[in-house]
Amino acid sequence: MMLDRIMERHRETLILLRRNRKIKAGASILAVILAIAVIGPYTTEYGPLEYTGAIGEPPSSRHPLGTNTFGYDLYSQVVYGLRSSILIGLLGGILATAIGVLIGFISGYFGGIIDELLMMLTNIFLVIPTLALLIIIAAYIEHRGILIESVIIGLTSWPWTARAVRANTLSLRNREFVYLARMSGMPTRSIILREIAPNMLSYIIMVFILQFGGAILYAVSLDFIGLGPTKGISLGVILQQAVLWNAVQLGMWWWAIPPGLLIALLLTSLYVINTGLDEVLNPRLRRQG
Amino acid sequence: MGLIRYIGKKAVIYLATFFVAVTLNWAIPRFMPGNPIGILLSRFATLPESAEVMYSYFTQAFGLDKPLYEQYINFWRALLNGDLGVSIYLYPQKVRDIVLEALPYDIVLIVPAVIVSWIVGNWLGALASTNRRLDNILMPIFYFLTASPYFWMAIVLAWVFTVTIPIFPPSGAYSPGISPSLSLSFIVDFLKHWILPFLSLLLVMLGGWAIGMRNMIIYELESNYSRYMEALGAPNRLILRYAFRNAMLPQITGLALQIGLAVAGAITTEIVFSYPGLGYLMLQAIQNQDYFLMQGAFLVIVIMVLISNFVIDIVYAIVDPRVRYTYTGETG
Amino acid sequence: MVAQALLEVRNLVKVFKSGMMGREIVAVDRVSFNIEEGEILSLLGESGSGKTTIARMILRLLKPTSGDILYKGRNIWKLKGRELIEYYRQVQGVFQDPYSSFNPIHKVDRPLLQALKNLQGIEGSEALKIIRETLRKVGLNPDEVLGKYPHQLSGGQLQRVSIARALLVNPKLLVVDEPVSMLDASTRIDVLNIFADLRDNEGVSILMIGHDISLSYYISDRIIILYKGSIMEEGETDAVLGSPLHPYTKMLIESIPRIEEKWGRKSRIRLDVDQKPTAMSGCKFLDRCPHAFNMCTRKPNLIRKDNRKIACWLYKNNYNQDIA
Amino acid sequence: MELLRVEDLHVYYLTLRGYVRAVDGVTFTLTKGEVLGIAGESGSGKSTLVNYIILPKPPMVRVKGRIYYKGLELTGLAREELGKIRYKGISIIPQYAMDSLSPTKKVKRIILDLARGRSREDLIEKARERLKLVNLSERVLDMYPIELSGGMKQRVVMVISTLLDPDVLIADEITSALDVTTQRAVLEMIRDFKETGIIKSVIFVTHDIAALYQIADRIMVMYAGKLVEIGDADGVVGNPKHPYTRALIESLPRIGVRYKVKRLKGIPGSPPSLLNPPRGCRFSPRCSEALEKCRFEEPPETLVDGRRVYCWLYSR
Repeated sequence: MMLDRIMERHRETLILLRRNRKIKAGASILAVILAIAVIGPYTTEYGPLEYTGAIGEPPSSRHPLGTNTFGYDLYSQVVYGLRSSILIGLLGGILATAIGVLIGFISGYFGGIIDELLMMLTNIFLVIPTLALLIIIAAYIEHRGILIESVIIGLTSWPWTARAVRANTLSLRNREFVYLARMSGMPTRSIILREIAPNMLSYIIMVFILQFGGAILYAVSLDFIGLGPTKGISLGVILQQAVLWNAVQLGMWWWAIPPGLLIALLLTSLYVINTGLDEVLNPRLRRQG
Repeated sequence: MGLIRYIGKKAVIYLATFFVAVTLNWAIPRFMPGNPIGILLSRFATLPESAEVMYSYFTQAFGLDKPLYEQYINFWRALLNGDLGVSIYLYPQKVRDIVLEALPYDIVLIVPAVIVSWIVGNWLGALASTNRRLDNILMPIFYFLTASPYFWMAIVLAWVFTVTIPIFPPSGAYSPGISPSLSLSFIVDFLKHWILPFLSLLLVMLGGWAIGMRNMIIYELESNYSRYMEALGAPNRLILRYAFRNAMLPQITGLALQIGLAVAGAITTEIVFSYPGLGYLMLQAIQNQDYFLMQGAFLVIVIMVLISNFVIDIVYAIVDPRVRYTYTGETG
Repeated sequence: MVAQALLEVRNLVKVFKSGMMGREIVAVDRVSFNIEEGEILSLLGESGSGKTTIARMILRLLKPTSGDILYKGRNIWKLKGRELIEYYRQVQGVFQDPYSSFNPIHKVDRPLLQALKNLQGIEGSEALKIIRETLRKVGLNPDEVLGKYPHQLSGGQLQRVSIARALLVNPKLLVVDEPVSMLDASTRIDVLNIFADLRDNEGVSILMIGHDISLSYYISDRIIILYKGSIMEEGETDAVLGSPLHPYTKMLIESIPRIEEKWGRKSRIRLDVDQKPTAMSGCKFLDRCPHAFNMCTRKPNLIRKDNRKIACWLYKNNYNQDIA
Repeated sequence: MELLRVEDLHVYYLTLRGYVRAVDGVTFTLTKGEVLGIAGESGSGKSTLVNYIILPKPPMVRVKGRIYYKGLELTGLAREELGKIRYKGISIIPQYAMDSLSPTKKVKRIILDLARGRSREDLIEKARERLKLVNLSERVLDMYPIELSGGMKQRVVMVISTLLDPDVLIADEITSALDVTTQRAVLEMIRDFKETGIIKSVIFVTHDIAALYQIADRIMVMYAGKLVEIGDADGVVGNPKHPYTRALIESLPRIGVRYKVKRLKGIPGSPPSLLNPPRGCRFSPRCSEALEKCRFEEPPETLVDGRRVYCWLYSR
């Protein structure tokens, strides 16, 4: 009876995915924000670092988000900045997920001394505060671009993923169908790729969503401290400038509030989607009634 | 017995972490691509005075003429003597002194923010888990709070409470002209400066705790012991109390992970309010390319995080009976 | 020595270690036995007896801590490459849980096709023909199961597909780990009949791991009673279960609920009172044994006694016939 | 005295694909002093039936039927009212007994909380005595569940569930996860508890007819959500009337029965899906004695040798 019910859930997963309110709401917000990042730059006549002649002007029809002290159009800055922040998030998120999955998988699948060493390493990097580590790394890099920034973020934020993936792998590795694959003479490579990996896919997607959000957050924080891309614009850089030039104290809220709001909404949508997925895949979290 | 074993195991991990952090701190300037040492050296040209003293210290600390392993040993030796080098930007002050002066500001900010957010967040989360209507209202707010970058929350608070309704000072730890003392006027002044950075940290962390607690309780309420209690007619309140207790335990472990994030939050928040903690210090160091100061701050942050993690682990081991028994080696 | 046994297990030990500083658990403690050709041997034990661990070691899924497993005289842990493929062509297994024996994301055809392809080098329509034949042999209608996902089949059907997978390569030895314990009573017996037929018609040897005494009684030729990783009693089914000697075997048989008669007033069953790990030095059954006496603090060896082997100090007059 | 009466109960599960008709028209009574056994294979609805009796909640939905406890109708009663009847009136040892105790509370605390409103000393004293009855030391009271083995935890749950001397004790598959030796001990404890009057009556649910036979006074056999046969234990086991019961009992190997001597036969096929159960008798697709009629019309209740049987063979 119990087993039958478990199997039933499997069939229901797809239906539940489509019905989940959290996933629907989160995906809608995410879609809008992504659309802004993609289309936004084509909807403005100003470059992000182009002097417009209007200095410190509040939002108007000409400048939907106003201009800052240097005469830059903030709408342009935000849409371009959003684009690069998302790009860093994607690259950093992918890298962090990849490293975490790789380490977690090797650790869980092969076990033994490899496992103990990798987990020691993971636990160590889990405790070292990531942002502090990022700061001392970034500070020594002379020319920082989007790529470098996402690489160092990816290299420092994988540990929790490794730990989670390891647990996931362990439970899959000792499933009978994996044993049977071994007894059917299947090569290790195809056992991993065809039997185990597909079962981890939904989990890895959830991990990636969180890593994507995490990378964006680390990137804006680095930018904000002044260790962002040495050239170009990002949401973090806009905020750094805003604080550096006392935007808030000078009453220019349009300089400092919208970029952060956008980040917060983007991350909210990611977290909400993730929780929705979790509810679908982990029925104990579902609310009854 | 189990307790000691558990704590011992944790201590080993933290010592190893400290070792790795120090090693990274040593290695990054030496092995980063793009000749970071060169950058460092070039800084001496801009030193206002006594470049020579600085240079000799530098060669001693970095011992660039010596083999790597010797450089490494010397680095440790200096560290264990409490020598973190000399600041370039605040020359000739010692990095250790500068950092130790900034550290209390972080502690007064982070520790209360973490504790209060933990308590209030868990309480709100538990409330949301039992009340459907409240849940629907509160959850989106919690998600938004936890998704906000700390420094942006700081900016919002600054805009509301220092500009729109100017009731709090916009920057610093206390007003210029007042010197630190235990007088009431100083304390009030200090708290006025402290409240906004504190609130920034509090609000963002609160969201995360509340979400975690709410989900854990719902998870626990679906557990077999909850079903059993319900089958025996236990009132909701009682079942909830049991669920709350079990849901709280992972939240304590979460506390350990949160410390690292809180530090990140504090670093950026302090920048918004020019609050003179390690974060603000780091910003100064970065802007002035004062690498010794930066690295010293990093080490102190790591040590602080390690100590708090260790404290949390001990608390956890005392609160959760499972730790004691799984580490005694008696069962499974 | 007469003819060589099909499979020989010698002094097998498995110790599980939990973590770097965790304590050690001895799951299998110096176990030796043989499997002869064309017999069904039952390894009977309760949870924690180490029976599944032994099965997994024989299937080469778990490495023994020490001791040897010899298949046709060759140490199975020294096999490599082609030899290993050959081993799995001759030795196959079936597990307890039919649901986790199949990957939820693949159709049930896949493991069948894979086994034929990797072990026999047979693919395509030839493979399909063999698969259909084998499915029929285990009492399934191939059209009802092929092309289906695991969740579309019942536990009983899946378990039969799992057995079919093992049979595809015509193995000499089948290791079946609690093959019917998750099936409904009404379908169990037919699965057991498949095993008995395999032995009778094709001479396949079967090692059946189980905890249900009546099921083992029904089909096995010989029985080994395991308790906490050690063999308590071993011999022909009728001897061991018909006239048990070891106090543990007696207790087991006394505990079976029988459909033909009700239990007497009160049993003398002693339960594990404490969680203390049994002292390694003495008899594992010591703390629950109604006949325990001072000798029992030392570990009894497995000795030959009439028509069986037994590890119990009550029968120590045969001490000199100690088996190595 | 009648303690429990279930009348034509239909309990369905609401799933995304429709209603799973887990319990579909079951009627029975339980009288004081008896052990009623409910036997059935997976998907027979036996667990749903008893779980609905003690804890009706979604996704279980009552479509039809009534439940009476000592003449009081339970169906439709408010949650708080039901809460008062649970434990003292109707109690349960659940299937998941081994993890029914919160891991972070001491056994003593759990007992005091669950049996709240009674004198602390009395409860502890009583718990001590009862622990002795199930071969546990009173030290267990001061232990956390994590310190106990699975079997010990189950016995602790047994003590907790029966501590208030319930009128009806539901035992749901409590022996299926146990080793044979422990199983006998647990069955004997349940029997002793009933005979010494600690519990007034028992509903014992299991898939293991042989185990059931050892302690049940009456046995009720379920198949695919329906009652198939109900009567005294010796009759049902020794002389089963319904073809399902008969085939089920014949498929059980007995000690002494060897394959070589007597080849047993199982029941071909598998139980139907309860989302869309077959018309007529639900066992008819697997029944070797099925008549034409069986496939279209539900068999009525028939009395055979004082036993209720639902089969067309007995009511032509």
